Amino acid sequence: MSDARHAGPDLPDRDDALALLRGMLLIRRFEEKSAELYTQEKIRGFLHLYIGQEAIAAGAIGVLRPEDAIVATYREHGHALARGISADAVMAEMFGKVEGCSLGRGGSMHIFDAATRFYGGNAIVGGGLPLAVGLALADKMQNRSRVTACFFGEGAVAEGEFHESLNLAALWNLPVLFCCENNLYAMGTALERSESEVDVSLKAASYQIPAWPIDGMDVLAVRDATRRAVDAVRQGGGPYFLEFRTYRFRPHSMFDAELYREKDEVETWKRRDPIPAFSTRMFDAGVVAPEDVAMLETDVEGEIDRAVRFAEEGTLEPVEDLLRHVYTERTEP
Amino acid sequence: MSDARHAGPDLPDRDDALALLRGMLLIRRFEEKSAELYTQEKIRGFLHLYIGQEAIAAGAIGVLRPEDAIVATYREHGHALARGISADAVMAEMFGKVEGCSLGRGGSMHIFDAATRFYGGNAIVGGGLPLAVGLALADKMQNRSRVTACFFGEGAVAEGEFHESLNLAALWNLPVLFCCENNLYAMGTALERSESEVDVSLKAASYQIPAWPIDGMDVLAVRDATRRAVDAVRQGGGPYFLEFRTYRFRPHSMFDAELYREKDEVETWKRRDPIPAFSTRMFDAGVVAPEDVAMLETDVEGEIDRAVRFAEEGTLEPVEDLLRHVYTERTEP
Amino acid sequence: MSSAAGEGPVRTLTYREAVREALCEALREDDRVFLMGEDVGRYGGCYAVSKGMLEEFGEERIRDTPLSESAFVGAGIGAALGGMRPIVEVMTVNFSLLALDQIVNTAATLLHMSGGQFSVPLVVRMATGGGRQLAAQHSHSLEGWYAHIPGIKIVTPATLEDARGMLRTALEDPDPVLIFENVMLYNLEGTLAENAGAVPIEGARVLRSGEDVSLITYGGSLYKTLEAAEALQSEGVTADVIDLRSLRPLDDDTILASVRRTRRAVIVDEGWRTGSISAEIMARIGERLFWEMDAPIERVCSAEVPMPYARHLEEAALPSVPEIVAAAMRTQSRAG
Amino acid sequence: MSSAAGEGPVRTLTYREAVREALCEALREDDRVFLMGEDVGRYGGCYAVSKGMLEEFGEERIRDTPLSESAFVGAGIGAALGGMRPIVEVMTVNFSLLALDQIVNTAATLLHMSGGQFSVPLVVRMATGGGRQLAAQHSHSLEGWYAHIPGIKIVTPATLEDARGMLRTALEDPDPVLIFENVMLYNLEGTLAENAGAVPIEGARVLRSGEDVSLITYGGSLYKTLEAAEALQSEGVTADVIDLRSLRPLDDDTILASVRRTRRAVIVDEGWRTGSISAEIMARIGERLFWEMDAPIERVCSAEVPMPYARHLEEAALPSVPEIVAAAMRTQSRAG
Ligand SMILES: Cc1ncc(C[n+]2csc(CCOP(=O)(O)OP(=O)(O)O)c2C)c(N)n1
Ligand SMILES: Cc1ncc(C[n+]2csc(CCOP(=O)(O)OP(=O)(O)O)c2C)c(N)n1
Ligand SMILES: [Mg+2]
Ligand SMILES: [Mg+2]
Repeated sequence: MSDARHAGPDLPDRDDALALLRGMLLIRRFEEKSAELYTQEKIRGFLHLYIGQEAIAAGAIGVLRPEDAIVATYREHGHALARGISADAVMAEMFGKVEGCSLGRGGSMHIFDAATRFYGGNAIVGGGLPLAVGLALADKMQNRSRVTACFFGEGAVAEGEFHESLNLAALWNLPVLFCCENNLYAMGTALERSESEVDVSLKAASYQIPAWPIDGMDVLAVRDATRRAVDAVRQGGGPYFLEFRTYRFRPHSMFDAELYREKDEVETWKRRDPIPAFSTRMFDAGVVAPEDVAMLETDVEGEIDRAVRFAEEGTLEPVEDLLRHVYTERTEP
Repeated sequence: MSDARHAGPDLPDRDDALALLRGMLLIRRFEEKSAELYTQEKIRGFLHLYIGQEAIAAGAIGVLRPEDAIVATYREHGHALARGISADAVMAEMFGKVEGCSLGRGGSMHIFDAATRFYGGNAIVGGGLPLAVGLALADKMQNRSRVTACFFGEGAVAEGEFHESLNLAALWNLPVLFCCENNLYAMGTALERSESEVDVSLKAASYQIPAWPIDGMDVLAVRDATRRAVDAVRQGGGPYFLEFRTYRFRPHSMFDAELYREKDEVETWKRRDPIPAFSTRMFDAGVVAPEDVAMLETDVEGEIDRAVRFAEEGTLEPVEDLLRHVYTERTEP
Repeated sequence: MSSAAGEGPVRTLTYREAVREALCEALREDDRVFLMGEDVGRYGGCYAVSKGMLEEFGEERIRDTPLSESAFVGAGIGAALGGMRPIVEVMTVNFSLLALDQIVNTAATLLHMSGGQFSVPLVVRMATGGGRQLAAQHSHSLEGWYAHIPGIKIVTPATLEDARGMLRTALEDPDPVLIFENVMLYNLEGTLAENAGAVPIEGARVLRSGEDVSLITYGGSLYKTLEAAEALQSEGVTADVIDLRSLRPLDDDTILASVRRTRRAVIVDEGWRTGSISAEIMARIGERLFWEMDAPIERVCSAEVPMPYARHLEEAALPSVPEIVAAAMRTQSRAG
Repeated sequence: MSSAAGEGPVRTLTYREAVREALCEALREDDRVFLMGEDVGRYGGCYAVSKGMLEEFGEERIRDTPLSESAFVGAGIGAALGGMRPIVEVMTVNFSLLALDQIVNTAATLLHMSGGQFSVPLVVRMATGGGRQLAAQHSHSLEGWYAHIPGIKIVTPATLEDARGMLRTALEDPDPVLIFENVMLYNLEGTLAENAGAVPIEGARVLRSGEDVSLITYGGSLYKTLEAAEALQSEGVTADVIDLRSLRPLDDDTILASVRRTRRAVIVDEGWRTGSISAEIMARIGERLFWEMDAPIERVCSAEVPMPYARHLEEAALPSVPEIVAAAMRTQSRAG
């Protein structure tokens, strides 16, 4: 792993680079559109944007196999899209329509999809970690070489559930990949104001879990680290912990006045925007041309426009169905 | 600290040695008597004996000042006695009598005493740690140089409250002394079956808290380490963590069939019994004579007999008072 | 105390043994089933319920956990999603408060939040109740409190049949089922049919029939209530005794059918009086049978005090047979 | 909507501002008071309640915490024992489930377990309630559920007076007081006397008087209920509207006095129907006024479903004005 961090991953080929770029762009534009729709009150509730962190979902999730599982947080549109859940289904969900991936019952914070083993969409900070441990336990007990990737923010590190879950995963040698997206803030609380030990990887290592900090603004670094980690996990090496160092460019949610950080700091980080960083690098290496990006933009725009239309045209669940899905509907024998 | 561990503490003088020995003996005999009274059904509920661990309470608690605070667990008779709560009051408590330190409402697991700042007696594993953090926070905010000593077993290390509390104490630089009594088992669960990292001190250190393992069977080592730690804490150095390595000679509680450990292991540890270990050493060094111990035994026996009599003769709270002490009784203005 | 329903051959055993039999059967018959919790393995279970099971099933399936209630209950949810059929033992209801986030915010909501995609076939067992002088932190009776939460089911086996038979049905249920075993029942001895097996987890059961009052209860209070019914009989008052068996859902039909007939009711439960499940039952009877009642509904609950250690105080805090009898007698006197 | 009781000079402000004023006053007047919780400082409070307070009081007294609900609630208990007067803000009731062990097993029991030695003068504030499309994990209304626990007090300020005045009294109380602020009220605007100050934390208040039915409610449902009373008036039905203000203890006297007069009652609360505080109130009325009631007691609660995100479903799940009116009208029709 340390080799990888020094040598750096290989340059991707054109198709690969375009796919990565498209992955990030789709999330970026989707999120920008969501913000717009929120101000139009088409999307309601809490909305947490992933802008700035796209390299992580786009880089890491592509490494997973279809049979692997994902557990995420309320800031999970990016992960959902990267996993291949359609923009249609995610957008419709945020519109509260039946065509949404959770029937409109979940909203922005609760994207779920059985087909891609996407287990949410958990709005309790730290709440997804025990779930991921359990999914991995089930795989281990059933001798399946599947991986469960669990995404969470660095704010979750302070929660008791983090501690208990990492210990369980390590103690039982379970196939969990812990992906901590360290964007330096939990709402308005900076990491150094919430942790006595700010080196998150070091904390994870205290459970005897291999743990590395990774540049989360570099999609190739993310992918490369994830590959190595996933391989180790799949081969039965037990849990792995990756700390992706990143930054959210937008407010925590749509209600945040951002009193807790300097504009300067935001601007400095924006200079490391993962999308231009990657595209510029690909231009420089001659792998991708600016025209390609323009084409991707058009393509992505189309996909999102269609998603918005799909969501607009979606239907509302009949009010009479209010009490459904509290318990499983069984067809009587 | 490491110096201390290598060089070893100074030899105590006669009075000092006798006091330490008496402290341990009092706990040992008190616990033996309690076991007897439990089989006679004078003491009921759960009863957790401290036998084997006496060097810790006797060695550590003597270091504290009257204004310091103590938080303990359900295995806390030893700590209560070492703190100077009378055997009478503890015994009467276990008899469920009004003369007990908690009016008989608490029982064996809930020894409390405002006069000595003894904050219980918590029967939720890990539940006392946040409390200790808060007591220390109050001291810090009020600029008092008091120390809060928080005792707990190694089983608590797996709890989320352990993690959250250590982080808070370190983050806020609070005067807490965490005293982990590592007796290797949490009920029937051996440490290596519950922690991926079995070096408890190493775990604590991951919060940036200075942490040392100490031989918990050596009352002088315990006292010496505690002194240094308490000094550091009192001087504003923030929390400190001591892992006392020890063993409980008796079953977890009176209901335990001890299926989970070998008789041999118990016997091996009993050879390190802190009481004979210390007295033999004091004999060898010529500090204390065997006759002294015989005298102490008689003295302690008397104290315990009186305590039992006190408890026997105690009174039951009137049933009409059942609903008292749910809310504070205020004398109306 | 408890006796077999059927006619076939019977045998004598304890409630504890009945639970263990159910666990062993479930593990034997379905590879997906496993038991996980603090000290279920090496120690043999805090209440000796799983004693010997480690030897038969091995440590993968009789899985000792660290003291991490939130994580291992959550891991149970995850394992259920992953195709297993976990039985999570939370040693006692008192410690389940540490896992409440996982139970209320995840187990109970996941199916709904996912628009019906993810069922959580999880079974959680826990010991509940007072009466053993374990004082304020170890004597809660919170099963009625849990019954407030939509998305989970709450069952309270009080008889050997139910101790033996509810687990199987709970495991077949696609949704989270919490099984509350009253600590005072583990040593209860009784007879059970040789071929005793699965029983429904829903539906109350009328254990005794009478004309004058409906005594409605569950779990640890059932035997006190049966005793009270016996005492009432000798005073010429005959009572229906209903074992609720399930607190969520409540079996309105059985409750209402009985009360409609007797026109008087006493609810007995070990929860603290305010907001206990008895209040809900009183509310439902009031809603549906207002015009038919002949007397105010009575309830006998625990006193509103953290449980005191001292025996005489604990006894005074818990529902007692004389209190039940007195409450039932009050329903018999006419006019206000 | 809300208006000042007295005659003196008044001013206009929001519920949020009233809470903030109360906080500032408490911190100014008593050195022992401090506010601690997630994002109360730098961020200004999740609901902007404590905005600006960091600047005035500094980071020791407006203390941002890590995401560690159990530890910082427990630290609040410890700090209270240590002579401080902590106000712990748990961002919302939803996350308080992570701290429930500290609340139920320690804050509520400590005084009792210690035989009356250790009072816990702790104040915990939390936002509660649905209505903002925050879905199943962020919309709980559990204040009525908390009211089951002896040893704590539960208050639910619904008016500006109470938002402004209950905190002070809660801080003077020697025992743990949980203050539930309904999220839908923060933007509520109204007038308040210039000199508004402390108000009792116990005792219900009759906000409107009528003859035909008692509408009993609290918190976020108060304004819906007042609206319903208005609507009922135009149908010729006049109603008492009772703001419970405190859910533990409940003010039986005020409730019973009203119902004794109107002989009919509707309870409105946002908890899930089964086991909600409404059930307890119905039980108490039934126990005390059985012979005096003219109609079954009605309740309007939340549907028994984890809160759906979609707006129309959330609206359908929550108590509504038409439902309250309909329930009240049902109490007016005679016979069964
Ligand atoms: C248990 C819990 N406490 C508090 C909150 C409120 N909250 C929502 S997001 C958040 C910050 C989380 O920060 P982090 O884990 O770093 O993730 P990020 O938002 O930065 O992606 C907080 C405090 C919550 N959802 N759950
Ligand atoms: C939260 C919680 N879970 C479970 C228990 C049951 N229990 C009581 S003591 C104990 C073992 C604790 O072991 P440890 O912390 O090592 O302390 P020791 O008993 O060895 O002194 C357990 C599991 C409890 N009291 N609290
Ligand atoms: Mg963050
Ligand atoms: Mg131990």
